[in-house]
Amino acid sequence: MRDLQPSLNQTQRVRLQSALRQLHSLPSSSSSSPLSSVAVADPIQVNHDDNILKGHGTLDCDGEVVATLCGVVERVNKLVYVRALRARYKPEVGDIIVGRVIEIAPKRWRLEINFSQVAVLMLSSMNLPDGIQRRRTAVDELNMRSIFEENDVICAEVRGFQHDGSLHLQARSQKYGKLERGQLLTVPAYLVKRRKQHFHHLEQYGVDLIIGCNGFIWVGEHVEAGENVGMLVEDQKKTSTAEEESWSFTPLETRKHICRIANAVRLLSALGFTLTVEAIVDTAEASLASNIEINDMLGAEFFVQTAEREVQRRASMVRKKG
Amino acid sequence: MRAMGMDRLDGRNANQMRPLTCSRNLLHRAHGSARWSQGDTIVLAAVYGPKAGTRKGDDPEKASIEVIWKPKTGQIGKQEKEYEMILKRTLQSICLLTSHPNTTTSVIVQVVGDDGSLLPCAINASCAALVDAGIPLKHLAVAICCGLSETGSVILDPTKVEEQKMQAFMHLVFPNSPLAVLPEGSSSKHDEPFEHGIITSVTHGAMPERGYFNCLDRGRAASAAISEFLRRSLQKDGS
Amino acid sequence: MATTPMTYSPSQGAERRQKQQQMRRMSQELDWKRSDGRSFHQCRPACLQTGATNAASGSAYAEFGATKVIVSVFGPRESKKAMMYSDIGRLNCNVSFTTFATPIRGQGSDNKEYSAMLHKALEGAVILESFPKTTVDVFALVLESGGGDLPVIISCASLALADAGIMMYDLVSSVSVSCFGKNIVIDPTAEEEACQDGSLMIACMPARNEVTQLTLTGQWSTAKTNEAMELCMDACSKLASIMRSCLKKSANLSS
Amino acid sequence: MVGLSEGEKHFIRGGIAQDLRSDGRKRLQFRSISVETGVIPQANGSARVRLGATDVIASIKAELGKPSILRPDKGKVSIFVDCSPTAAPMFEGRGGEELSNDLSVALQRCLLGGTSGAGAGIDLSSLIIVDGKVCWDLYIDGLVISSDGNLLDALAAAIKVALSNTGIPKVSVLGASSDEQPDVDVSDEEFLQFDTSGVPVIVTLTKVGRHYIVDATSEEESQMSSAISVSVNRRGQICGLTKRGGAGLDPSVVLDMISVANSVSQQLITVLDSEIAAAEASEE
Amino acid sequence: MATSARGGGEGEAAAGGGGGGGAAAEMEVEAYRRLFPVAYFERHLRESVRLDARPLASPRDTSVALGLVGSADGSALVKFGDTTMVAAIKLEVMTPPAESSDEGSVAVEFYMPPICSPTVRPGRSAEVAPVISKQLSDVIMSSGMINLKDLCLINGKASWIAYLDIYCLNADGSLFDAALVSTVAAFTHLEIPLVSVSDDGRVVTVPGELEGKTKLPLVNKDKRKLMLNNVPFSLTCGLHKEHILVDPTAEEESIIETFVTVVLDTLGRVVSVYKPGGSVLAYTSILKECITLAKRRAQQLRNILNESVSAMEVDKSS
Amino acid sequence: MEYVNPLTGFRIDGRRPNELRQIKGELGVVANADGSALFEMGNTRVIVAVYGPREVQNKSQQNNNQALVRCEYSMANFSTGDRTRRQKGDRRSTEISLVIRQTMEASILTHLMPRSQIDIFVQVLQADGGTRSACINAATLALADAGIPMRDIVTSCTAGYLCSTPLLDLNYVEDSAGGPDVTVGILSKMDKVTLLQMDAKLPMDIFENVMQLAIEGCKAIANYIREVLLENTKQLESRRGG
Repeated sequence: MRDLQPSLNQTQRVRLQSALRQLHSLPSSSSSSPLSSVAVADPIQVNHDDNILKGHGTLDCDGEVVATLCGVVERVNKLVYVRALRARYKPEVGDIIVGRVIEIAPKRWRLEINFSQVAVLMLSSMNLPDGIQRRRTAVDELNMRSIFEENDVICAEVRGFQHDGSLHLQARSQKYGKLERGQLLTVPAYLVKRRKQHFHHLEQYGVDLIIGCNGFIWVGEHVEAGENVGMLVEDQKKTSTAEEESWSFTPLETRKHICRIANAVRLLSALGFTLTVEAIVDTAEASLASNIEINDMLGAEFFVQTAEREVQRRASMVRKKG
Repeated sequence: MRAMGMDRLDGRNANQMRPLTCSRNLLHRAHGSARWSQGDTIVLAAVYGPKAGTRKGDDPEKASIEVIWKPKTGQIGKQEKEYEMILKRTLQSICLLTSHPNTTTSVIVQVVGDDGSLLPCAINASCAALVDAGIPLKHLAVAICCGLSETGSVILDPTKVEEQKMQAFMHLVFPNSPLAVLPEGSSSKHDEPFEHGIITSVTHGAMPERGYFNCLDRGRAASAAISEFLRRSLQKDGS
Repeated sequence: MATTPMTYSPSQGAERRQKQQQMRRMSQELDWKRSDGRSFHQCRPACLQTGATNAASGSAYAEFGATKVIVSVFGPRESKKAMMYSDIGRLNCNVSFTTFATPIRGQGSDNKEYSAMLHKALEGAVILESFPKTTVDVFALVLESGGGDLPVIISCASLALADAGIMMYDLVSSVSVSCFGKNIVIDPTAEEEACQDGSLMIACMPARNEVTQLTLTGQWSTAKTNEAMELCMDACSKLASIMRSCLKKSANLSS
Repeated sequence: MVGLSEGEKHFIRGGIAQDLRSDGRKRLQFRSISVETGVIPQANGSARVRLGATDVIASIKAELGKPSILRPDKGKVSIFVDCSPTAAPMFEGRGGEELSNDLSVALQRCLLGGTSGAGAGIDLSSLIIVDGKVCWDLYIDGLVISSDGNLLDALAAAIKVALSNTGIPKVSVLGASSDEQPDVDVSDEEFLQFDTSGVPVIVTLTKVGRHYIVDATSEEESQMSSAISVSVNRRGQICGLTKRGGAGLDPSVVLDMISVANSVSQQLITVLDSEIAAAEASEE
Repeated sequence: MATSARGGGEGEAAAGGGGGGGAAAEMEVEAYRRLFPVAYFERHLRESVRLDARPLASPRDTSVALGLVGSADGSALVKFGDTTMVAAIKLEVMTPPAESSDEGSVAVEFYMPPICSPTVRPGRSAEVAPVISKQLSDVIMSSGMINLKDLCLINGKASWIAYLDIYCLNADGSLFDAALVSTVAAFTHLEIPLVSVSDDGRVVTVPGELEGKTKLPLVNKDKRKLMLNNVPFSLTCGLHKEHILVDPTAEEESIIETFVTVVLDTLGRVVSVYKPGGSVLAYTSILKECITLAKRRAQQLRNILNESVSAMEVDKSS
Repeated sequence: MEYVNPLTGFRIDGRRPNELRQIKGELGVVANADGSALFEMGNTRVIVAVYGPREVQNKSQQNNNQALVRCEYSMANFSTGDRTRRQKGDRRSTEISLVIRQTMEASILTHLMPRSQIDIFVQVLQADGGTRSACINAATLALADAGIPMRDIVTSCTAGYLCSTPLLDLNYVEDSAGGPDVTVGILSKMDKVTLLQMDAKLPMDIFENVMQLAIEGCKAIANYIREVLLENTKQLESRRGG
């Protein structure tokens, strides 16, 4: 998300520079060291006698292994590959993703998930509202739009590639489904690390935070899994007068939290820091602590502060290690 | 202009046409093609199709014909658009449109040389090209240009220079084959033979009524000769 | 032929310029006579008539002073361009001028700006839900441009829509004013527009007291804006009643 | 353009109703605005303005021309806007044309004043060199590099900044012959600065539900029922107004919006002034 | 084609606008008319009556109104039944080409704006429009209706070019005939402005009030009206089977395939016999018949035109 | 006119014959594009935005074995010295679009992204000679920024021949001098030429020199571009942290 470039004053610029320099100098905890970064067409050192496997982002150019991407060289015993940074999402089976419905086709929804193609969610690989397992009838097919319609934001799991090369999703669980009453943020996929847990219910705020592996992040009002909000908003569509609508609005307190979390995400992604639930909550808390207005979180000062805080955090981690 | 019967600038007499040539199947891409020349007026016609589908607005029950007119130089203007329209309507009237419903046949007309009587030349060329492409026709059509002088005398197949001198000139198209089945519409109530009917008439310049009908008769007479030539050249290539 | 090299209209230039400067000077004074003898707050007589062209599903002809406009409405008919799923219809507007509409012979091409403005003025009034997945085409032709063209086009178009039986929340009537120094002059003529200090145009649905389109150019104090808007709103509702009676008349004739 | 689910729409509407927008702004709060001048050295004046992810460039070019017969004592100004496909794939080919036209028209209406030239942001008579013979033609070009809503305001701001950064070459008339075109000498070291104090800014109020907001993002714009763009100059006079969106507005609401726009505009002008100063400082 | 293009989406609209009658029987007739246009049409012909209840040989009622476009130098509105044409002439000054230094010229353009028919969409014009433009200018020229020398102002220096623009406001058949009448009418109404030459050599108009006062030499004091000699009028006949139908409507044009357009001038000369193809062959007898019909029509049109002229003069005087 | 000073051997803008103009590359200048870059060669300044790889918009163009690469080149009205309001899609821009597309396609590993589409949108802000080269260089940066796999770094540069001297990287004045100018695009590592354009006559031997000069230019640019990319990668990685 590069839409956030606060205009820094002189001192702030200097502070930011130094902070970033320190980050640069800190030995990164992960296996990769900045030295192993490559640009397109850079050679990758391998000793050919132990027959290595050339993985993603590499290419054999007359006997020499070269990178086809800008990224970091990773070696897993025999496998050598380039881990891309800024790029579209690379799906892996079992990934939790957040996506947006762009089209309703026969027996399937087609979703934008920041991949090189749209992903497919079959009606059959989706729990019906009534939650009963049964064969899908023609009626179900006609009512697909009542489950998800165009532009709906939904959360699902990567099921895998089909023989025809298309990417399929599944949502056979209560925790998957339509997301409402919140906002969707998009960040570069490389800032999201695959983890055990991608759904986070932040009790203290009553906020749901879903960090999709594809870089789509959902921040919204908390809903109990399986409790069907779908209908709730369906009603709103019908509600005529603004008054009636306003009853169902997210309560201001929760909204404040949602926006704070959201801005934390915006900020971190603008700084290019990894988006873990901890980092996000920290940032939000920090802003509260040094009581900063929600909107000012995107301002220059807090921008720099966050950078500096990150330095300390990592420094301390290194100390723990060593 | 001297009295009729006298020689014309190029030594022809009033009733004489310029030498006709017709060659077919010159283009290999096209399904049918023909080159028709009357003196220095030369037209090359190519036929593509029938291809599936008709343009929006045309009747899908019938085959539709589209004509594209390529002038010798420059881009197409109103004159060319008019030629296209006349040509299209004329060819539609001789084709069996019902035999290939919902198809489009395109006729591309390339003007190679223009020394008067251009439209008739183009019509003859396209007609030959249609035959060459094996498009089913009700009957052939032959076109001729007649000029009417101030004195009322009629000359055939005028050159460009002559066209300008004329009080009026007209392009006429006649059906050629008495063997053809009578299409509906030309019912026998008329005491004239089928090939006397006019398919197309386009006139330029004001003239007395009498003059017009003179031209009709003379043109009709001459058309027999042309259709004879046309049939011969078609048979020749056919065998 | 149409593009014959270097032709010019003799009535161009100097003489018209003088007229304008004259007009300009006059308009600077507090009190001056309008060329057609109207008072500042008096509109031109409006002549409206529906069913001008029977080829269309609905049409109307409007004549305000020298300004003559004809509008036909086609449809609802299948949309030309395929749209993605939507349960509402499309409103498509096109405004064009005749070559002889303006004092200096024009190209007679269609006017993108006016087309867009017309669309904006009408879309709020037409019930798009009433013809899902189809298109209603509103085509306007300005036969003669005598000032206040756009307002006339808008009013005429909504009349044509009504004539075509397209569902609307209300008729849209539109009026514009020019300002000269201190004065506000309603429903200006072409030469008045040519030297106005500013203009304000309102298109509204009088019965609902809603402004569907509003444009303003030149320099206006807030107070003056209020005055001008009131003036327009008032004139709009008057115009709307004329339009209503016109529709009633045609309805009676047909039955 | 932006597809939003019912849930998101509802969330946005709610935020506006509760005066807490998705990015934490209040209704009448602008995004942080950043200004850069002289981005197009080849032009007489230029500026780049960023509002969040909205990013536009304005350039001013002055060329010698002939005044129109009807206005011999004034120069000519024309405004064109282009939407670069870099901003969004939908602007590819002719895709951006409609929007570009709308923006151009709106800007012309808001900056060029009435037909008599009254209330124009730029004093046209300052562009005249020889009455009826030679004048400056000012070409104002806007280019949308990246778009996230509120393009009109951003463009107007960019133009205002660009104008303040514009230098018009000094011109001396040589052949002062009455009838035919006089020949002039365009100096290439001496430049005249513009008086840009009168150039208005545009404030667009986007109405969502019962309330209206300034500087809407494209997501918020997708929720608009209607919007009013008012151009206001330093003296708080209205110099132009356009309405977008179909929904009708009660006249009283319109007047209310105008007065709000008026007050907001004064803040915007001060912000711009400081930004201009800063930008020029950094340029030197 | 007009009718065929209706139907479909417009069905309900037509039904709604069905004169409010809405009787079931009427609906059935409407449906039959849409589904089997030819049969419906020929059923009528057998009774030798036409879809609009006209006898075969009688044209629609025709009206001519002069001078309704103020911004033009000459203009006219012509109606053939529902077919409506507006023709307007604007005079501009040009330097005549060397080869015809003492002549002016006429530029004819025929427009079919989208309002005139459901088949025309904005952007691309109907393909018949340029053809009709061509036919019109051909007829105007070959009839010698206008003596181009009358359009000369100053030999070799300046002459008039008459921009004749004809707009079809409602296309319901026989467009060429209507367009031609509107052309003639517009020229009859044409008033050449009084002009003089300014010192920079440009030709400028002298406003009425200034006449006499101005010191500049008046160029065309005596040439203010255009003399029209042998005016052409036309009639289009549709040939269907053995029937001849004059002045066909759009609906008829969509069914009939063969048309003959005859143009005659005041001297009874044939200016044009125009038959572009068509399945029905035109025998001499048929052509003769068409010409006779055309003569009758020409006379009729001449009278209508004269009435309109006198009508206009009446308004003027009153 | 003298484009090279016979005494000093310097060019009008004070460069040596074999000297490039000041070049500058910057990544991520367009907010919502997948990849974007700004590239400057002297006063020539272009922005490129890359969208995709994404779902093919027009199904009929979809290719099941490789990605569909599209390119649109547009010039800002103010980009040229004398302001001209040009229509989109005129012959020149269509031609350049095609050149850029083909040159980039030569390097993109399209077979890795079947059934997808990559859009390269080129926006010229200032044209002062060598626009196509600048566009190609910018496109390379933008594609890399979008993380689109490429065989190699594609760079381009022009060279001309004026006053019997081969000149590297012509600016507008030199370009419009009417002399021959050679535009070369190379795959820097593989040392292959992917683009070679010249519209003029040149003796073979001189042509070789000029072309060689251009290639040298390309290589210099390639090194610079590589640095920009590597620096950016390191930044991203170190910021991202463990």
